[in-house]
Amino acid sequence: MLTEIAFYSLSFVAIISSLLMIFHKNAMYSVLFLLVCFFAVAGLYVMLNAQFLGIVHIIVYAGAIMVLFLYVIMFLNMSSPVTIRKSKLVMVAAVFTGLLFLFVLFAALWATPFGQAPQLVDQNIGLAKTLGKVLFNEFLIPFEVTSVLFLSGMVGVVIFNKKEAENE
Amino acid sequence: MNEFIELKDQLRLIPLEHYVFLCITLFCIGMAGVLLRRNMIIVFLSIELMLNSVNLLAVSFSVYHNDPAGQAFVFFNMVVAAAEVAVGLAMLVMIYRNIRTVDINALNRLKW
Amino acid sequence: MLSVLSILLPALSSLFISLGTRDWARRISLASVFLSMILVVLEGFLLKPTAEMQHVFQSAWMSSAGIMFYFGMDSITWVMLLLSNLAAFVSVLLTEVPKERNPKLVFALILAMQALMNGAFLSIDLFVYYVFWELSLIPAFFLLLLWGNGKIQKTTLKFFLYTLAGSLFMLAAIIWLGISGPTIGFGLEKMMGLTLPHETQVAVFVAFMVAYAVKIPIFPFHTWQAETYSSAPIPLTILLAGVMLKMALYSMVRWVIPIVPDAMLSVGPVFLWLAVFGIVYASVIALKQTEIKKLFAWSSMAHVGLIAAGILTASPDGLKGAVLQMLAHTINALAFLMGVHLLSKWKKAGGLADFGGVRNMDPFFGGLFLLFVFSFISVPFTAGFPGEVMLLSSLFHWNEWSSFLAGLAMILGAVYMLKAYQLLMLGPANPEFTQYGAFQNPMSLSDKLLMLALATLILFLGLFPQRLLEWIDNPIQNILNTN
Amino acid sequence: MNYTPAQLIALLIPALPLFGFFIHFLFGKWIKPGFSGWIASFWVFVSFLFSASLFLQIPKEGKQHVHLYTWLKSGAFQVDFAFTIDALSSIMMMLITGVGTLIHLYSIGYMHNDKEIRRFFSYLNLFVFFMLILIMADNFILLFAGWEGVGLCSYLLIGFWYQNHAYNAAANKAFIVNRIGDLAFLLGVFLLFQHTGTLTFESINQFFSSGQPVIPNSSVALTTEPLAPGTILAITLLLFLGATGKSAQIPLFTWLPDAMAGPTPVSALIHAATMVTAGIYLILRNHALFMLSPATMDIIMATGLLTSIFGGLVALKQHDCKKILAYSTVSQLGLMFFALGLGAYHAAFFHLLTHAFFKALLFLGAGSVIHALHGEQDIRRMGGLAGKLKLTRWVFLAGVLAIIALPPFSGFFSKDAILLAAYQKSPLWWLLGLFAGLLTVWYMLRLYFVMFHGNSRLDQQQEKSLHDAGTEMAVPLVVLAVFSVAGGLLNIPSLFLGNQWLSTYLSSVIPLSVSHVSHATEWVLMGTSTLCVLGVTLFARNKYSVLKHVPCEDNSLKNNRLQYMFAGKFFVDEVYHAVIVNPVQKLSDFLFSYIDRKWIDGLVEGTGRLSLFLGSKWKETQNGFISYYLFAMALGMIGILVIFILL
Amino acid sequence: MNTFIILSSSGIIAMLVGSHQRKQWGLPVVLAACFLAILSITLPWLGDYSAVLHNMLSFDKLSTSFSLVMVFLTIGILILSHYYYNPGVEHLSDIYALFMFSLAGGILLVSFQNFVMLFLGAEILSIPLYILAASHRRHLSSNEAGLKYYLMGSFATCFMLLGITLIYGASGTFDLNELRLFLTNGGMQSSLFMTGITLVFGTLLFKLSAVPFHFWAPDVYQGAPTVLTAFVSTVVKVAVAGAMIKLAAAISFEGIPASANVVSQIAFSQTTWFWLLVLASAASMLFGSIVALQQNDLKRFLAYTGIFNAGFILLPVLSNQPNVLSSLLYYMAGYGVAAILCFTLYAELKKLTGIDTMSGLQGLLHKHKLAGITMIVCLLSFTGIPPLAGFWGKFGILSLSMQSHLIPLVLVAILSSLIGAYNYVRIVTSIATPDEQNATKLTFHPFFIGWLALGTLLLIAMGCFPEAFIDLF
Repeated sequence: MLTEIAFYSLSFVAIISSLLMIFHKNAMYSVLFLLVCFFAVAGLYVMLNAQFLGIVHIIVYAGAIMVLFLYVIMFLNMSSPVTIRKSKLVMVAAVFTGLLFLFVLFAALWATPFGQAPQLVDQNIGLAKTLGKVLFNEFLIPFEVTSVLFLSGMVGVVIFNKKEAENE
Repeated sequence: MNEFIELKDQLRLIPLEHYVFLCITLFCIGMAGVLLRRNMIIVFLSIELMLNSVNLLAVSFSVYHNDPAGQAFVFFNMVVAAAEVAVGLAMLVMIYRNIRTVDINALNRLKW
Repeated sequence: MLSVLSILLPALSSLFISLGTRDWARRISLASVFLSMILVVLEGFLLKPTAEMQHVFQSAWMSSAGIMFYFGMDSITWVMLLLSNLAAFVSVLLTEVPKERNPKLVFALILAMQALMNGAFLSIDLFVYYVFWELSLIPAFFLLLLWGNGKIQKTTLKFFLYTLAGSLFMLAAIIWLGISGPTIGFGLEKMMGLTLPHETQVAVFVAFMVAYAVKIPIFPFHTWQAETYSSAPIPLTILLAGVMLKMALYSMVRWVIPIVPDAMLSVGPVFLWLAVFGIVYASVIALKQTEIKKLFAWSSMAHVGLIAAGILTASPDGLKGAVLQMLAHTINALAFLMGVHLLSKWKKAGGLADFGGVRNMDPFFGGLFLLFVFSFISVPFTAGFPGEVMLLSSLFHWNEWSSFLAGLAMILGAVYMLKAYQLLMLGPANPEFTQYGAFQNPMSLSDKLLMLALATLILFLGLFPQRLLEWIDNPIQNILNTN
Repeated sequence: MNYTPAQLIALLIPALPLFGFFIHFLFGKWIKPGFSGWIASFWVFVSFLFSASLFLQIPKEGKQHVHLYTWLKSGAFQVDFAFTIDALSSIMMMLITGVGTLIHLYSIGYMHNDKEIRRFFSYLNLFVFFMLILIMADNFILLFAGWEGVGLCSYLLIGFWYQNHAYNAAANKAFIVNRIGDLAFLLGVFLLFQHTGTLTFESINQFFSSGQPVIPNSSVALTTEPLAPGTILAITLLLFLGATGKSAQIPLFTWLPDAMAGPTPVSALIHAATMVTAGIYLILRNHALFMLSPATMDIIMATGLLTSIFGGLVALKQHDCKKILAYSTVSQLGLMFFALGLGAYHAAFFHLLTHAFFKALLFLGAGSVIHALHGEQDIRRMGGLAGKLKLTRWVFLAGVLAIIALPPFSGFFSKDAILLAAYQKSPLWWLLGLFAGLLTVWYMLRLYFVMFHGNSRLDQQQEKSLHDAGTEMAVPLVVLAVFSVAGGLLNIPSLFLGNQWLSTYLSSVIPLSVSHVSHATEWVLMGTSTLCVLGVTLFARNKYSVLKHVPCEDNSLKNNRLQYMFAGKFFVDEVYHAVIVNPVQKLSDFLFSYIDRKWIDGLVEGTGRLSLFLGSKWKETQNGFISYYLFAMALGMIGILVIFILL
Repeated sequence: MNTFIILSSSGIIAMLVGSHQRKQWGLPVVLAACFLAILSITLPWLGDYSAVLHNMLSFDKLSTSFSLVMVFLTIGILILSHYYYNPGVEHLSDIYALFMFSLAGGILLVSFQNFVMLFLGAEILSIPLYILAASHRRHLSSNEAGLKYYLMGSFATCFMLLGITLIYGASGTFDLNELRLFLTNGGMQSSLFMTGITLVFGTLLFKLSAVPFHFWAPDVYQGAPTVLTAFVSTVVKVAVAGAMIKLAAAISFEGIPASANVVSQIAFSQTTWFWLLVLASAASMLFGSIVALQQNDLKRFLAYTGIFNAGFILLPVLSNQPNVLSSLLYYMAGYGVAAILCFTLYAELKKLTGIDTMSGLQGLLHKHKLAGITMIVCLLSFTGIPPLAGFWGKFGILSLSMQSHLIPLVLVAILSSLIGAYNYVRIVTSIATPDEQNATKLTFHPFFIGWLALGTLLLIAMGCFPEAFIDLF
């Protein structure tokens, strides 16, 4: 019962905060609402016994990515509401498209038999130990490869925003 | 861990569908956000939301399949999301410097 | 091996010219076309009038797809080779490009076109044939573009795309033929051995015929022709009308009949009627044309439509008449266009009404031109007659009314050709010619000799076509007896 | 190949004029203009001698067959370059080479001032060659070659004075109208070939006389059943249509009057004596075939009669002496067809011969007048020439008397034979034939009297330089006059105790028909017609010679509808122009500018334009807004998912 | 794996070199790396990574041959970049490094055996491209191109992730082999899986710029630096096509090379994504060729023909025949060589004349003969005139499609090829027609001319000796 309450309340918080995020005029508030949403999602991770991931999630998203966003917002001095208005039609269309996609996915997945939950559940899969083993054995190659991804991301940031030389 | 209820009970209580539909809903909200807003930052945020919803989905599948690979996958998602966001925000700053707005539609020299 | 020489000689000369100097371009190409003619004659001497392919050359190109350089000739091919090289000969002879207009390029392109068209005639690998067929369009395209006049960009584009449009569907059909059957391959023997289901035959037939209908052209696919002919320089028109459209007719004989004989009987009549309708249509339209080359284009469509109709009857008479008439039409076209070319040297104009009184000033030219006109309207004992009679007869055998309609071109042809002759040649001397002092006859000795040679050919073919008919008998029987 | 002397001669007959042509064609530059005519005449004359010798041999040795080489052959479709000389063709050959020689001679005088006399004679020689091919051919296609060839020469000679565009137009018209007939001819031949499998006259005649297919190279595709009447009707009608083209019958006669644009000797040779009789020759050659189709025979008869009356009526109101003669030719040819349609082949052929003589004579006589008057052809500006051009007047008179069928001139016998045949069919036909004959009397006498009698209406200059024909021109005139007067001797009917020499000679080709008209009837008929002719003659003399009536201008005829029609040649040309030529021209415009440019090319360019249009429309989907693109992408995803759900 | 390591480390080396004020060394480093990469592809015995691969990647025939083509094309593009970038451009070596990273990503993409690698490969391929597209900081069009590419790319990434996750949810694995096991046990019925795979294909279509996910392509092609445009239109397409073939083969019960088994053929052609791809292919071909009719900017024009190409590339993906790889690669190689030549010439012309629309090409043949001929040969090769590379490429693909009975699609391909022909030949006419306003002759650096000649000869040689080149792949 408690789990249900936890799940539904977390879900509710996640959905509501994400909705607020997308509808709020002030970018700053949007970031904060998303933060709320991320916390709710982290709660769900924990509920799924993926505690390690939940913590990483908090650290990476709330701690790093959202801060980055806030930083950019501050940097660009956009804390006041930005008045970029979209026409009603676009609003309606966007909401409609979102709902449509939702509907389509629901329709596609509605009939899916998700089956019974497995009887024997390895409670350890969410642990850092297990994940670490998986990550450094099975997923070693992808893990290493992500370095290139990061590197290129860094290069990108440098290319975009390094102070320009005089003679470009 | 002990504060929490046994996982087995949890699984029985909350079927997978609920997670799936929650994730899908979040995904669609993110998508609507992308479509709805012209503020680049919010669009980025919405994309983050979409990625997160997928992460949640992956974790729940992982748990239900009793397979840690799904959770490992989430790590990579995070990596990619972080890299993307870094690039995106850098690009945003650069563009903001050039055109002094974060409106995604401000740039439409290229068309037809 | 000899057959490859007919391709290589002009091709190498073309290369040589493009690497050589401008001064030598014309001389080299003259030598080349002359040698090509000798080569053709030599091949003719060595050729036996049997059904099988001779002077065969075979070498793999793309063995995984069964594509090979596979050339050979029988007597039908030889006739085509003759007309192709004859046309190239005349074309080169008539081409005089001032130095500043890049003669190298022009001659190289003409020779390249000759090589490629020879290749299309000689290939007995369907795929290589297609390659030559398609590629021969490129030199024509550039000749037209670089050397034509009028709204040349549009005309060129239309010409190119229209012909390409047909060819692409043919390519699809060729690929289909290549992959059907026990092995992947495009050789003539395999193609002749194919027995396809009827629906496939129909599809293949239509795809081929659309390509040919554009090139020939047959009625609703003809709209590129008049503009192209009229804006092309005469040597190019000679190649287009003299050889390129024969490629399509020859291909019908060589490929379509043996590969899809059933479709020829079931769907062929549609194209036959189109061709016959086109004959009347083109003839009627030609009545009111006021430009020489456009008139020629329309009349050509009428003549060639008859040949196409004859081939589509798939009867020995029709095929023989068609081969005969192809040669005759080329000779006629050469002769007529050569006349037009000389006229355009007299005066830079293209309208029928711009001339007049030429015969008065040069009876020799006027007289021979009259012979050419008569051959064009197939008066007996000229080249145009025997083929026309055989074609009409075969058509008559197929359907009386088709022969009647096709025969209408005899009347209408006389109407517009005689009118054209009257306007161009007859009447009082045109003051414009003598306006700037005495009339200068620019006909060189070689022009005169060439005209005489063509006149001789016209009479010879008109009087003694039987040799040729006997000669092509076996291959034609062979083609008709497939399946 | 070995040829017998007779065969060699047969080969030489057409070869010599051809040789003459080539001499002129190749070496014309070096031939003296004055000499050219003699060379040309020489070859034709030698041909004539050879023809005569063949003519003499035929009764003894039977018909001659010469095979030169195979011209065209594909399966059963075999065309040999081969000649068959039998009684019919040998007479025709004599006629052509004989009259040809005379007219060549005449032309020497007539054309002596012309700069291009050499070209003229080369054409004449070429014509004789083609005409001989036509006559001697042993198969339809070779005959067709000659047939077209003479048309070609006719074209060349009508447009001989090519500086004049009106003449060129006339030449074109002649060729084109002939082509219409030629097409019908060719189609008829094809139809014939399709059903009999052969193209030679001999096998075809054999086929139709025996009813058995005689197929030299039997081809499976050919039908071997006996011919349906409809087929024969179609064949014969097509061939007849061909004949109407060449022989200037309704509906294809319009070229002949215009063909008078050519030099007068040409009119005499080609458009009176020889070429225009080719159609009659064709039917005579294939009489066995035509006999099988009574309907065709009736049509031929009706057409002939109609043409004859028509030509006569039009000739009544013409002023150009050559035009009158041209319409007279049309009319006389009509009579011949009338005879053919009646089955009176011998009569038709007889009339063909006599007509060749007197019409050639009339043309040459008229030519002599025209020559004397420096090209004047309008009879209203002549008159009173009898005293000054004596020879011409007398020979012309001989010709006139012959053509109006006054006994005992040649025309009388031939026309009488035709009328007799008509009477055998029905008295009505006889009456109509007689009417046509009387029309001839009227317009010929009108021509003669207005030209030679009455007051002179020449201008000063013409008066001064008036001269009678020179020797070269006189000799042919006299010879032809003799033949015109005495030509009747060739075939004196049994009524006058004649032996019907011509008919007998021809009977090897065309069997004699037995007459079942009593002599008394014949006398009555002959007497009636002669009286009528005499009566009309007197009237004409009264009107044109005694009262010196001169034909008035055309526009004064406007009040008299009928005469106006005559003078306007029944406006057949105009009708043809309105009904055929104009619509075709309009059709040409319509097809070109509307169907071709607008629709077909419009469709072709339209596909291009449609693509361009689509391109310009579709490219607007690419409007540059990122949010729009994102929408599109989301919708795309939705789209593929929907497809997935639906499938 | 060697290749990946070589390429990515060469990127790092290039960056290091560049940061030490030796920018001119950047290009040689990456070029050398490319040649090394070719060696490492052709000599696979250098190093055994099976212990660590865990079936994440497999360097099979498909992977090696696709990698080879990609590296070859990259070499061409690097040479192009030499002409495109002024030596003084900032971050030049970084740019080269990014190309190397992207190429490395492409190699991962064609070697993937695991959806994680597919995802990462796609990202490693793409993120450097986003950066490169916007790398002209001051150029608004470059900014715009970068932004559009980035935004749409990350949006698409979300869908790909969703798709992969759904597949994972259905099958419980990311591994292709295990997925096949799952599918053979009736996994085809799982709508979870089907939705997922549909989304993954959709994303790949996006990367390929096929309709309806083509919207980014024209704008990005036009606005981005020409070098990047060349890269996106050639290397990226090869990589994505390779991934698609691998994926399609993996989920259609057929290995690579698939056997021409009729039963499995039907199995494949009955699947949803088959029809999806058919529709996308037809729509792309038509859309690309038709809209290209209305373009005047050369790069944008090539973008639309690129959309056509995306559709055309789908044909071999659909046809599932034994020699699909060699045909596709030959086609892409031919296309790539011609496209790179075009872009090179375009870049150089823009430098010389400053005109970047097609009117800049007017009379090129008369201004500089070799340049004109090169351009004409390229365009004719695009058109598919025999015997140029483009012809054999089209021939190979069309004959494969015919063998797979994709007749309607072949007809659409022919139709749009025809419209495409109009596009190309239109340019050929303007190249060959003398320019009245400006007939000044152009002069190029001899090396550049040599490079043009080499490329042209390569195109012709590929056409004249198709077998030799097809055997390469």
